[in-house]
Amino acid sequence: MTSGLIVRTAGRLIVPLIFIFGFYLVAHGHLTPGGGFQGGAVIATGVALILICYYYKDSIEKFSPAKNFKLIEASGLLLYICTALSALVLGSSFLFNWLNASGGLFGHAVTYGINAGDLFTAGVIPVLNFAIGIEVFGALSVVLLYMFAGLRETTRAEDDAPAPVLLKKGKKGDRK
Amino acid sequence: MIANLPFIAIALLIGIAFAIILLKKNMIKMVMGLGILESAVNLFLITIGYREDGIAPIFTNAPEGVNMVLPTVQALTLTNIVIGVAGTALMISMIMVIYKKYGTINSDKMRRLKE
Amino acid sequence: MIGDLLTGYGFWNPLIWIVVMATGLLFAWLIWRCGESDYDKGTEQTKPYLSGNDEPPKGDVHIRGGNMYWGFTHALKGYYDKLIPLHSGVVNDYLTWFIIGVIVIFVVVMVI
Amino acid sequence: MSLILDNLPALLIAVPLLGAFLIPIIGRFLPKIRDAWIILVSFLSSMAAVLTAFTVYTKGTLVYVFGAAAGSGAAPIDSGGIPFRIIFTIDGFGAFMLLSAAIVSFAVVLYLVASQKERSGKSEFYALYLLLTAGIFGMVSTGDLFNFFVFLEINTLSGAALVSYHRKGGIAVEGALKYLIVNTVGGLMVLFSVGLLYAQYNSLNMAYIASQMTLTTLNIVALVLFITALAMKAGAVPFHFATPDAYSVAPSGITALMVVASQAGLYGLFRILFTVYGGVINTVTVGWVIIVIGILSMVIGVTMALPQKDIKRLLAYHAVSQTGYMLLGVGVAFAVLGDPAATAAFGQTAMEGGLFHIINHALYKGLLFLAVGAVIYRTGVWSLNKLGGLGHNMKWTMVFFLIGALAIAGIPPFNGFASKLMIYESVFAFNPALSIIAMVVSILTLASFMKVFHSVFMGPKLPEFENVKEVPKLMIAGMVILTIFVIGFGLMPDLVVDSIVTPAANALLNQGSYITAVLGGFL
Repeated sequence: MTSGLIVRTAGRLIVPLIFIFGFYLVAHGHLTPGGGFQGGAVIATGVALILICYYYKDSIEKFSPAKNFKLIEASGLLLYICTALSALVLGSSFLFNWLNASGGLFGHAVTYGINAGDLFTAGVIPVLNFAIGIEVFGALSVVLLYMFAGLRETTRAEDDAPAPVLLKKGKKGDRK
Repeated sequence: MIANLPFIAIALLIGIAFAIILLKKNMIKMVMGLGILESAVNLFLITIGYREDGIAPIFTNAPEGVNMVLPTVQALTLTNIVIGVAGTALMISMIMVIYKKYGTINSDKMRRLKE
Repeated sequence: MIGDLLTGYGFWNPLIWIVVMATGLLFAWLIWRCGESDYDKGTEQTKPYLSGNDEPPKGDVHIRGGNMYWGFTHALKGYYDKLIPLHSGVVNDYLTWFIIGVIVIFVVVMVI
Repeated sequence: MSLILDNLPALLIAVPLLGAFLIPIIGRFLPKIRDAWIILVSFLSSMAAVLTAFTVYTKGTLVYVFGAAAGSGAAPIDSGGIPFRIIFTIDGFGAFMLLSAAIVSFAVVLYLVASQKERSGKSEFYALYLLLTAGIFGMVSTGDLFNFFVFLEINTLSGAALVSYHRKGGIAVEGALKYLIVNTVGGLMVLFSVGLLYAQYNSLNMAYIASQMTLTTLNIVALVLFITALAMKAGAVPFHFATPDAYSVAPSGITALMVVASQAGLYGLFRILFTVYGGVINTVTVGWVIIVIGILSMVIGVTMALPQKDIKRLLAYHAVSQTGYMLLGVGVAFAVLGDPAATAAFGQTAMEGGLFHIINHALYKGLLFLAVGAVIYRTGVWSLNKLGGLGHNMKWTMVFFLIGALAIAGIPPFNGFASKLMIYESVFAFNPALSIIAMVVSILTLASFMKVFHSVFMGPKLPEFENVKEVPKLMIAGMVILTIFVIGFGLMPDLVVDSIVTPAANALLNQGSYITAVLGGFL
């Protein structure tokens, strides 16, 4: 895999923006198009960009090894299922939206008609969105890390070396 | 006729997908064919939920008296996309292992299990 | 009666079956006991008689799984020669059978 | 306590999922208690399934609405009587399948904990195992077509991932990949037919669709796709090709559960046929289609099994062959569904025989796979040409294998005989030729198991297996659980049929009761 100076510099600029955009998609999932899966996938593309820019080996040394992403994935899933089970404790059925219009966190009442939307509405749905976002981010990152682990990579020294002068000799399609 | 256009596209996509899956021996191309098949099914689901002049189905945000497209099929499509991602990732990883062990991704040569 | 499983024609009762089998085995054992006991361990009579040849080592006389039923498969050679190549191990073929199945069943259900 | 009893259908899914998601965390920080945690979670989810089944058998069909406020019905009044939430509907048939899945999944966990002790990647392995259990439980208890598809995909994906474990040289991955590709196409076809039904009836609920069902060409297309895709999941000829490939390379305990997983596909097939399409379709034609698939599965499965040399592949072809018996019994019942006199005379018995065979097959085929897995665990040899004389060293495994082999061949007094007898006698009244084919297949089954038993356990002690020992106690415990059920079901077939099989058959034959249970007074 080759990734030159341009990719690395651009990646350094873009990665934080990708993370913020992914977080935005997750947080506004109940108001605008988007949601947990989409936001999590966007965040995972940021991880993919890091892997491309900074090489697999450097990334897992300086960034985080794959087993931490497994924990992130598991914690997202646990948050989901615990939120779903919490409704049982309150005497309703599985996944019941008990936070909705309760006045607490995400519990504002919804205004009808054309409006800009209120972030703190919709009850447990944003919580579930965050859970899915965390899960998808972790899971896709694990997938990427394991797939990158199977690739043969060039080193930084090889990538930064000046491009070899193309000698037109013995190449396919060359006149002889 | 114009309303049937999506269905013609779906039929074409399913035909192309099955042609790829049945005829291509390259496993990566087969996975691509499965992706096309999945997209065809997704397109079908979205199309049956379409309503003339419909707007996005955000109930609390909608003005009075307009059509909305069906939200259920969109939820189905999203779920199917998620499942498709998981399945494709698993298949690609397995093909990577096959390539490592067998040295080929040709389905004709990937037949140590037979008879 | 307890244990009667009605099958439409009659019934099946495993408890009666076990009692009958146990009685049969008991009788068999009694008859076997009446036999003459002239078996002596460690003498020549315990050795298998193989036309006067020496007995081969124990491991060699075990009939391996691949050798069993060769007569059956040989008799049905025409059938197996057609059947086994169908299980080709190629995924494309598996899916072709799926499509063929869909078409055949659809035609059958639509036409009849 | 009432918290648990009121929410049993939700716990059926929530307990294995919660357990599965905690495993990576436990495996990371407390690897010592991981095995105990697996056994605990599997036991709890099996208990939830057994409790659910018990509730269904005592109190009637369970309807559970996800995400609803306490006390609201399945079909709210403000939606015009259309159920729009995800609804779990567990009737007699679902409870029956839950029982079989619960028994096998718990027995297999005990076995796996011992047999996987020295393997790597255990956290993910067990997490996938519990996901597969959750997928099976979900498939057999859901009343929503799309939800059924989701659980089908969970089942396929986790099953394929589990198959790809452990066999060296990429061969396991090859089997898993074939299984995954084939079943992904099947799953997409299921989703396509779900879309076809949704486009016409604007609902995903099986009971609502069944109450509105008319016979259109689109519905026939959907039915054909359902039949083929789910028959592919169940491993029936001519869609069976990937099944032996996957079963023969999977870890043995997993194969035992995969049998149940494929039977969940069979559940879907019967549910679609009887409950959704039962009232409108030409049952004679479709019934004969099912019968022909069943006969083909039986004959081709067993004839392919006879010359096999790989011991697990042989068993896998027998799984195909035994699936044919279930399809035959239930297909006969479906063919005479429109004729109440014939149903009373032999259709009901054929149905009960076919359904009874499902749980019997799950038990004895599970037992056989576990016993063969024990042999492979100790010897590391798959080929029947190299095995021999193991009866001297592995006496318990030999006994369990013998019990399983006699049960699958239909020798009394084991459970296989009872269900096969019901199928033979009722199918004989329908068409004698079919019954004779079934008996011949049973004889060939016995023949091929004589081959396995002789070439693995009989014969003199071979020098290369001099030091083979009996397997660990936990693996024996897993086999003992299944053996108890195999013998128990064989000795008390009337009790089993009356208490769990007949309610299942009645639930399928009586389409109206399923619809009424969900829709209530709106019909």
